[in-house]
Amino acid sequence: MASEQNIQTFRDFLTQYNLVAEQCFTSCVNEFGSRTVNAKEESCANNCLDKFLKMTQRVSQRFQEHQLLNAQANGAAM
Amino acid sequence: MASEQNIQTFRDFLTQYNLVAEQCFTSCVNEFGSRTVNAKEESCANNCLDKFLKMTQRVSQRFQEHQLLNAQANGAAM
Amino acid sequence: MASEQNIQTFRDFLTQYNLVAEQCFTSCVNEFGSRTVNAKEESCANNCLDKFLKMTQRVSQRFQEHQLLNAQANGAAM
Amino acid sequence: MATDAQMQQVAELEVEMMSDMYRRMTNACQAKCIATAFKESELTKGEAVCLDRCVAKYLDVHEKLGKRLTNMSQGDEAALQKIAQQ
Amino acid sequence: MATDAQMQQVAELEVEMMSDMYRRMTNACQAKCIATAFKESELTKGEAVCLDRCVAKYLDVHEKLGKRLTNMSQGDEAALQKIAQQ
Amino acid sequence: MATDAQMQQVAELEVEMMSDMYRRMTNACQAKCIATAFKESELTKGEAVCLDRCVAKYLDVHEKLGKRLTNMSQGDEAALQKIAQQ
Repeated sequence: MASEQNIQTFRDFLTQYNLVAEQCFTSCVNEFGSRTVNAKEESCANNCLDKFLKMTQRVSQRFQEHQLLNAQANGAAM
Repeated sequence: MASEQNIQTFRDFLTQYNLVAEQCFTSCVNEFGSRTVNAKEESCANNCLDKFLKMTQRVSQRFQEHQLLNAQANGAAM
Repeated sequence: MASEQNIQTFRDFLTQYNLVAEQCFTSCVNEFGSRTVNAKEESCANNCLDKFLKMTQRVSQRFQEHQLLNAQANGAAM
Repeated sequence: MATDAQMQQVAELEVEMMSDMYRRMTNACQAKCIATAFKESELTKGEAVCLDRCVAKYLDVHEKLGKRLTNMSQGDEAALQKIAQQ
Repeated sequence: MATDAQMQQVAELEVEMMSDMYRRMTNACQAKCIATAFKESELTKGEAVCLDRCVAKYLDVHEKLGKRLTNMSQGDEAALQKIAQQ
Repeated sequence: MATDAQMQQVAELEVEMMSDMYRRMTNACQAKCIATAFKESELTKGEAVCLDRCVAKYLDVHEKLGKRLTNMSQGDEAALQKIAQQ
């Protein structure tokens, strides 16, 4: 079933995609002498995407650990 | 009828208005020795608005061309 | 009653909180040699919060005065 | 003629847009006027005066561009009237 | 199978995301191509050409990263298909 | 007393605000820790350690300012309690 939950997950995924594409374009493409992306720009954009995913994963892990410690400190199974 | 569509079009128009006013203020007003906008600032803001409209129009044309080419490449009348 | 109005007021309050925390972190924390906030950073963040509240209050007063003058100029008790 | 429900939608939109403008103005004037070193918790005299003038100038620019935009974009104005009249 | 209501939700999401992408692209190309001195009201030749190329390159990067992301994130793609098939 | 519907609204608001905070934290720590040259696809050791500390410090500042804000803004806290009690 295309539940509200699934739609929201899909929306979050697409929003992240739009965000990372914008960031990687802004960081990697600075030359407008032609209309084609050159090899250096493409390599930069690929690295940017990979690094973004590793960054978000690491931030997520640290955040979850923090939440877990907080929940334990409160004596709750939150 | 004030349809959902009309309301959304009006909302988009007003949001663009707020955005361009913010951008043109930020680019053009840098002097706070008085509380009145001077001639140079006003001219800058007017140019900023005009250029913004020409920019969004040009970006929109290029985007539509791209969408059209994509649709043709897919053999669809999308 | 937890009316829509109350929920919206609470949402606005929490959004402002998230915003000011982000801004004060960004302005005040620039050293990542350890994982604890030092005294200088904490003092900066506290000042940042206090100043933010005074700024928003002042901007709000000036805005309300402007609205009032506009309403009077229009001969309406808006 | 506009029904009550339609009038209310337009009124809600106006509040929403006023609030969006206010948020942008606050951000812009903070960026223009407030030093980011945060050595003290009070607004300095200079910052306070700058904020006052910044609000006045922001609202002036916003209004001037609004008039210009309304004059230019007859199409959008027509859309506006179309909504308002029904 | 997906009901009509579900198909419409996915279609609306696509429009919403296209519009989000378009907004980001416009911002990015404005920042890359438009000088902020605003000495004239016309786009200069240089600005106009820069915008054309910027749109082409933005859409190309967006698409390339989309393909890469789809290949990588099997989980998310599965979620996507799960929605699309029902 | 708060009805179930009201309790759920408050719970949804908390999730929404947690998610807003998380998004801001990720942006802030990316800006503080990640070099934008993108010469390699791996996080460097320095970037990884910086992210860990950045998350810890962000959450600490967020919490400290939250306490300070709650103490100050009795009005808003009252509003909060008003919601929670009904």
